[in-house]
Amino acid sequence: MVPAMVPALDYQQAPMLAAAVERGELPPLEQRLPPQPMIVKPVHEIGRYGGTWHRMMKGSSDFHAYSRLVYEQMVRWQVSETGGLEVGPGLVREWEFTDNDRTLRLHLRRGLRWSDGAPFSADDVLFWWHHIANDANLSGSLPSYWKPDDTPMEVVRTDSFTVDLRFSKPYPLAVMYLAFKGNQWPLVFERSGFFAPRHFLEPYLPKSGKADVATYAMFEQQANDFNPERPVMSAWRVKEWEPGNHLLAERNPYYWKVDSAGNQLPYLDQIRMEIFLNTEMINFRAVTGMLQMQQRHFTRENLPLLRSFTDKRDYSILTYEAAGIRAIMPNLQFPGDPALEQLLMTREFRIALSLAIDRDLINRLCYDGTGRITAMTLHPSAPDYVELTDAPNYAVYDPERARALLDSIGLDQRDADGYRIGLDGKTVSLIMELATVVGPDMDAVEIVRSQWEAVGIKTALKPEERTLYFQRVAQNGEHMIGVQGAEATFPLLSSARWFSTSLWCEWGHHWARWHLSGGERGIEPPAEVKRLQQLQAILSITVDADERKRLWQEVMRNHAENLWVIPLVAQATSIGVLSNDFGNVPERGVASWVAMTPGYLNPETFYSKSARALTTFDVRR
Amino acid sequence: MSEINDARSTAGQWQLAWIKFRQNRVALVSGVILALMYLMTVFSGFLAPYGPDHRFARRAYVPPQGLHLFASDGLHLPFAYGLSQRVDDTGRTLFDHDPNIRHTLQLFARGDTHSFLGFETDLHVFGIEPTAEDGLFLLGTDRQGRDLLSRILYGARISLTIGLIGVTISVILGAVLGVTSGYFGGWVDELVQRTVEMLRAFPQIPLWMALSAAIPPDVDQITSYFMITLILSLLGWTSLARIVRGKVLSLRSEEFVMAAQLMGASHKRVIFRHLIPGVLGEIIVVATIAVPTMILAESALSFLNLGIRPPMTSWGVLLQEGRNLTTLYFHQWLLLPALFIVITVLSFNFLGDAFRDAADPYTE
Amino acid sequence: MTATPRDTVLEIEDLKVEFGTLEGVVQVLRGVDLTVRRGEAVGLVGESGSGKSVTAMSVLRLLREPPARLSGSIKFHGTAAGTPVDLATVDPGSEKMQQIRGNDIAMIFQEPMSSLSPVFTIGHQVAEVIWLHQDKSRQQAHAEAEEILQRVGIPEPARAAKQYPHNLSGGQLQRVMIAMALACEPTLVIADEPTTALDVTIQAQIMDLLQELRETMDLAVLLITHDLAVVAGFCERVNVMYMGRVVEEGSVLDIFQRPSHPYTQGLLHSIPRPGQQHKERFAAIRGTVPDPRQVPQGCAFGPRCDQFEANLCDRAGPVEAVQLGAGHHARCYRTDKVTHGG
Amino acid sequence: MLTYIVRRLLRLIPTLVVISIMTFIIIQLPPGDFFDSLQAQLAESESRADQQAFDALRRQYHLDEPLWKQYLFWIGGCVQGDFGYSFEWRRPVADLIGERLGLTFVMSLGSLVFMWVVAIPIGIYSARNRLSWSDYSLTFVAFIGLCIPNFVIALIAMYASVFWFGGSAGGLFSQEYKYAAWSLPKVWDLLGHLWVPVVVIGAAGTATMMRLMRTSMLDVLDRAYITTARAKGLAERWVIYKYAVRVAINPMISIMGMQIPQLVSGSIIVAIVLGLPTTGPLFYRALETQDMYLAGTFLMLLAILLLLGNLLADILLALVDPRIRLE
Repeated sequence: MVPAMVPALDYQQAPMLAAAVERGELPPLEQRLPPQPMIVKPVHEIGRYGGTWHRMMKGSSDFHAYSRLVYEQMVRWQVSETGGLEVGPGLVREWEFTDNDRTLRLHLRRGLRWSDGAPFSADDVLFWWHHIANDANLSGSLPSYWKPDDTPMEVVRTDSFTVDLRFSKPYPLAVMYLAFKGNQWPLVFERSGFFAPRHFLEPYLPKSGKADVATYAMFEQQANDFNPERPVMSAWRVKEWEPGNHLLAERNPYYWKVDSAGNQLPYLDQIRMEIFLNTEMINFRAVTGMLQMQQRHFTRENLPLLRSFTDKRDYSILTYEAAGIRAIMPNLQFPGDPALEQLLMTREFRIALSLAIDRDLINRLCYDGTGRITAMTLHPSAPDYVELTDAPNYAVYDPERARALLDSIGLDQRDADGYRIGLDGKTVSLIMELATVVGPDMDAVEIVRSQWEAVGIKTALKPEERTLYFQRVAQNGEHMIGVQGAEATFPLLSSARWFSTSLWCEWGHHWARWHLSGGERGIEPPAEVKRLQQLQAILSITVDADERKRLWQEVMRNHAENLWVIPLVAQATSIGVLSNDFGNVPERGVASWVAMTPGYLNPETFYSKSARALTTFDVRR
Repeated sequence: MSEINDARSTAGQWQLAWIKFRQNRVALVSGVILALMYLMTVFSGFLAPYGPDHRFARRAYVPPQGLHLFASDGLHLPFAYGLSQRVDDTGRTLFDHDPNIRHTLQLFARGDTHSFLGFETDLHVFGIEPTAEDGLFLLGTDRQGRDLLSRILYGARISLTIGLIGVTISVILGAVLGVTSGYFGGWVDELVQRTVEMLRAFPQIPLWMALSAAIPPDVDQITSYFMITLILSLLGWTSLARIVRGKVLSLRSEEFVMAAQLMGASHKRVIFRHLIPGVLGEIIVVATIAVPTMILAESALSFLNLGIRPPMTSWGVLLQEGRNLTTLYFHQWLLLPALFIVITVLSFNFLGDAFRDAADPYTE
Repeated sequence: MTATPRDTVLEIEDLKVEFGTLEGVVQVLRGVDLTVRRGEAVGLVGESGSGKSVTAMSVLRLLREPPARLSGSIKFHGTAAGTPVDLATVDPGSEKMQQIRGNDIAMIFQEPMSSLSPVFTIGHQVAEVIWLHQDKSRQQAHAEAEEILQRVGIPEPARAAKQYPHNLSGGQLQRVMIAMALACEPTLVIADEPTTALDVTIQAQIMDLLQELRETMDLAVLLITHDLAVVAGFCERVNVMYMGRVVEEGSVLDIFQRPSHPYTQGLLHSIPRPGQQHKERFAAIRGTVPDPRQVPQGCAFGPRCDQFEANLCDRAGPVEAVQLGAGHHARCYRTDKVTHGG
Repeated sequence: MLTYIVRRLLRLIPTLVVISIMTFIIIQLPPGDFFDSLQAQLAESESRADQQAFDALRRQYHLDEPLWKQYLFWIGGCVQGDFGYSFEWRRPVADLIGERLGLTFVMSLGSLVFMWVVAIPIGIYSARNRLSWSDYSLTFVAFIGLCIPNFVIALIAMYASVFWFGGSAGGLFSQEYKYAAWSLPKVWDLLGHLWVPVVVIGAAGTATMMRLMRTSMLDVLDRAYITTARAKGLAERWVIYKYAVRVAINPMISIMGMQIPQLVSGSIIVAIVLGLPTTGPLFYRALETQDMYLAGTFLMLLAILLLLGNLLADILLALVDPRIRLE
């Protein structure tokens, strides 16, 4: 949806900046805006300047709470006509594939300036490519998505506003990855990016040869997202960073976007992030009406509480679609016990386990009935969304059939306590490991445990610390059964749990190791899994939309028939709080990690109707 | 004054202690309460109307339901009303008494099977005839629709035992090491005090995290729970040691200690016959204070997923529910386990005080 | 020691003290009559449990009033103001009682080692009495304290004043207690078993010190002890107590040479005499002191008395005192039967 | 006395070294290191930061070197005042702790004063009115403070402050002063908020001290020198406060040495729940994520506080009680 070219408007700027211009601290607006600033049509109405956006953050490892608001990529996700997500222009005005989809040409907007006034050009992309992406001291090795089947791309500067990305073979996903990973480096701990301020960072590059650790540490220090001196291209820039207490960002006077009436964006003067370790504090802040718009850290069981203060504190509940499917994933190559591995590999065993789960009860007890009971299928907002037809559905509650199935595969004998005995004569004893400790997800797993025991399968829970879970699953694949969420909007870009092609895949860790090492290490997967691994490669190079939909049909049917993963209840909605004083925030949207919600909804157009004063803030009684 | 003591000397020291002990009515009441509590632990299976994991699908967050005698048509045997559900505008399910459904209370009702001293039985002291929907929720239910009273009774097994064993170990360690450190002084005192400092500077959080990683997932609950108790008590004795040492340092120069030494009493005799009774007051106070601390420490461990794992539960774990605003705002009854802890600790405290007064030669 | 008529200082009449316990009321003093004249040394002897210490503590109302309950009269004629006051009726917590304690009447306790605060210096604790009752400056009080310490025979009083109780011996500490008692030149000093906790040689020195101070300061001393030898050496008159009542009173000669009450006689026979053949068994009084809760009717000594005569000694009501000579009487109807031992 | 203090101070150094080694090892015990735990946390939101990307950061913080080398690097720095960098906050550890130390001490000392001002008089009162109804009720209140976990009490305090008094939720400043520069009204605002954490943190300690004081008083009230004091004609008030309390308070003074470090570490959970800008939350997070140098420096600070506290307690005890000889 590229907005039509609007005749040159006379542009206005925020009063705060107009004052600065009079004081001579800032050049006039015309010199700060590019010749054709990007025009963004606010979703509801033209806003007004002023106001501070109060948000909550758990610490610098919760950087997404801030980074998603300053989501300024080469190209960006936006809402398509059908309400789904598509890639639109960002710093790149337009792009095209040439040389039969093997080269992606990017046309940067002309005349853009960094937040310190320096010009932005292709050199900033090249600087990142040569001095960061390809320097092992800063980025380790090139990320896998920029070297499809192991041949790194080439980045060529055709002129100061055009950059070509050349790949060894067609790579339509490049645009999606650009929208996903095309941000300013390093995005705190994501350690990914596509451009960096050359004029600011070049002096900190290690002098030729003397690449000692200290200089790289200094380089990181300067390039760090929370460094107030660091120039940015986003709507706000960091003004104060007090670790452990708060982060203050203020409007970027050189921001290159205007609304459809010519007002330089953003509307809000400041963003203040308060840092709290105790997520309960967010409920307190919400019920005292001190949060304008926040979707992070709210858990389902607090919904009734939040709803009982909506009118008294003048806010509403914001529910966006959630795209994750919570699933139980047995380690099909479980190294611990060959007999158990064989049992987990038996399809009927997994089907029986799935049939033994009463998902309605879980949905009602744990998710207030707002969950979605589904097999491993794409979320409607996914770009490649397609309906899964004529496939077996094991996500139904049928304990009798489950008991019959378990008896049929030789588990009919029971031990003294009534638990089923495996083919090796030992009682079948499953252990579910999970990293979340409290809240609805923990309750759900507790219910599954008791329901598996009801059909005679002895089951124990092992909640464990995140690092331990990460180590046991992604590094050694020694877990028995893992419980995690599977991304269902952009599985190609970020999820590891669809194709068993990443070490992160709980059900196919060792198969993925075989796939990634070209067969030298890991365990050779069965044919159906090899097909899945192949499908991911094909999908990453298929451009035609119908062909992609057919391929996705096959992927989803593969999962439905083989039930590699036992889906529990997909979280249908993520909840948040929206103050009635806050304008231009769409009621519907997708809470997606890849689209950096609310980043893709143009937070620069959010505005405070009462434009509350900058610092003083009256706490509503 | 000396006449009173003289007259009594004929009645024997411990007999006298019992006479004084009996006089303290509050101590007797506390003793009875504690005995009941520990009986409750042994017979929790029978007393609890339901198993700790019995979920009532449509009964999440039911407030405590009383027993009723009077109904619209007069007097009845004690009964519990059936509940009808409705959802208010904030999406919260509320429960009202359904006047025409009444479940009369049954004594020795049949219910969930539980193991008692090795054999299985489904006999419960009280309950109502099992129906799918309704249940007997004297103290209400939790987030998953489980009866809170039953979970408190099962939780007592962990909390009351862990409280007792852990405290006993740390008190014995603290008292003996504290007294010897204060009495001998010199390098003994130096060694004990430095260990105390070392242990108190011990960062416990990474230790627990490392332990939770080190324990293999399928270790059975009982051993891991005993191991936790041991560690808690090994780290817990230091404050008592410091207090006792301070007191002994001043007692050491008291004449009854010197007198005993002059009479050639062995160090061991001085310590156990004179010094430990001298610091009995401090020991008892710290011991009664250590009980709640130990019970709650166990819950902190469960939070770091090292302690009790479902389906076992404890008072501390139940109190974890109190961690959020929703519980405070809507479901206050979920904090009831704290009341049980307070009652237990008060009983321990008054019992301890009475014991201290009775055994103390000085007080009338 | 001529018994010149001197005005009485302390007059205790029908003093009763009972202790309320949950098992019921225990009668410890069942009507004590006792007088002390100015400058006189009066002894109060008896076995443990006879109530002598409770008598001592009652004078200055130092018993903890619940559970203790006190009745009868304790007239004291030695206050600075000269008007007699019945201590039994004075509120123990009152200003009046506080002015008498330590100033007009002072006490010396049994265990000197634990009767002084371990955290204050000797000098401070002695000077405090002076400073409390006489409007003297702190320095004057301390100077006077050192003088008194000198007077009670403490070597190097200046150094001792700066020391703490645990630095001194038992004997020295008892001297400090005496110093503290005499600091304000009281009219009456009550010494409750002052030498019991000390070894024999120190005992003699302490008693000599008390004797000398009594004479030089014209001090009335009520000495409570179970040690008849100490009484013989120090007291002019003696009261013998049994089961909360004075059973015999007389001059020290009356008591030691003409013990008239069977209990007194029994007491005297139970002390070894110099030159006595060691083979002879000491005559012990048969039986033991009865439980204060079940006191026999009439004469409390009845069950243990050889001269017990049914329906005479066990008649209800207290045994009347029988005059035996000037100032010598005993509460026993069968004093004539008592053979006067050597 | 002076030689004793000097000797004890000298002996502090080896103890500190041992403690530093112990803490450094224990922080390492949980599986993986800071970047592993970070990667696990990020992985929960499906981000797949590559392993190698973190290896570069590991090198910058010397995490790829053997443990003993890391330790030497850290201790070497500490001696010269450079306490290293925090991995999470990317700021020198000295600044992070320095900024928050002031408020932490104000709060801890506030709790200490609260404990003493409340516990001692109540301890004395319940000792003098032993087994009376007031004694029982005071004990009951004391034990409520002890038996309910402090995070629940903190939540209840915040709940009351917000819903009953209409104040701000937690924190030490109301919204308008939170980020303003220090000024007198800001100090008043701080005092207005400080009482909540001070009471919550002090609750458990108050109960303990109250009971200990009561026992100690009971013990002393029956001693002979109390009767002597009364026999000297002292008013009852003096007998209690000059003779009884003066001795009974000695054990309390010996605990005081331990209480300051106990308050500082004890206040961590409460500081997290109430969202206080003190060292607690930063410390807990550093331990949880093995933010090595930040956690290590905190622990050393606590250890020093502890050792000095113990020394202070011993000295005070000797000063207060002449019977105690410090050899």
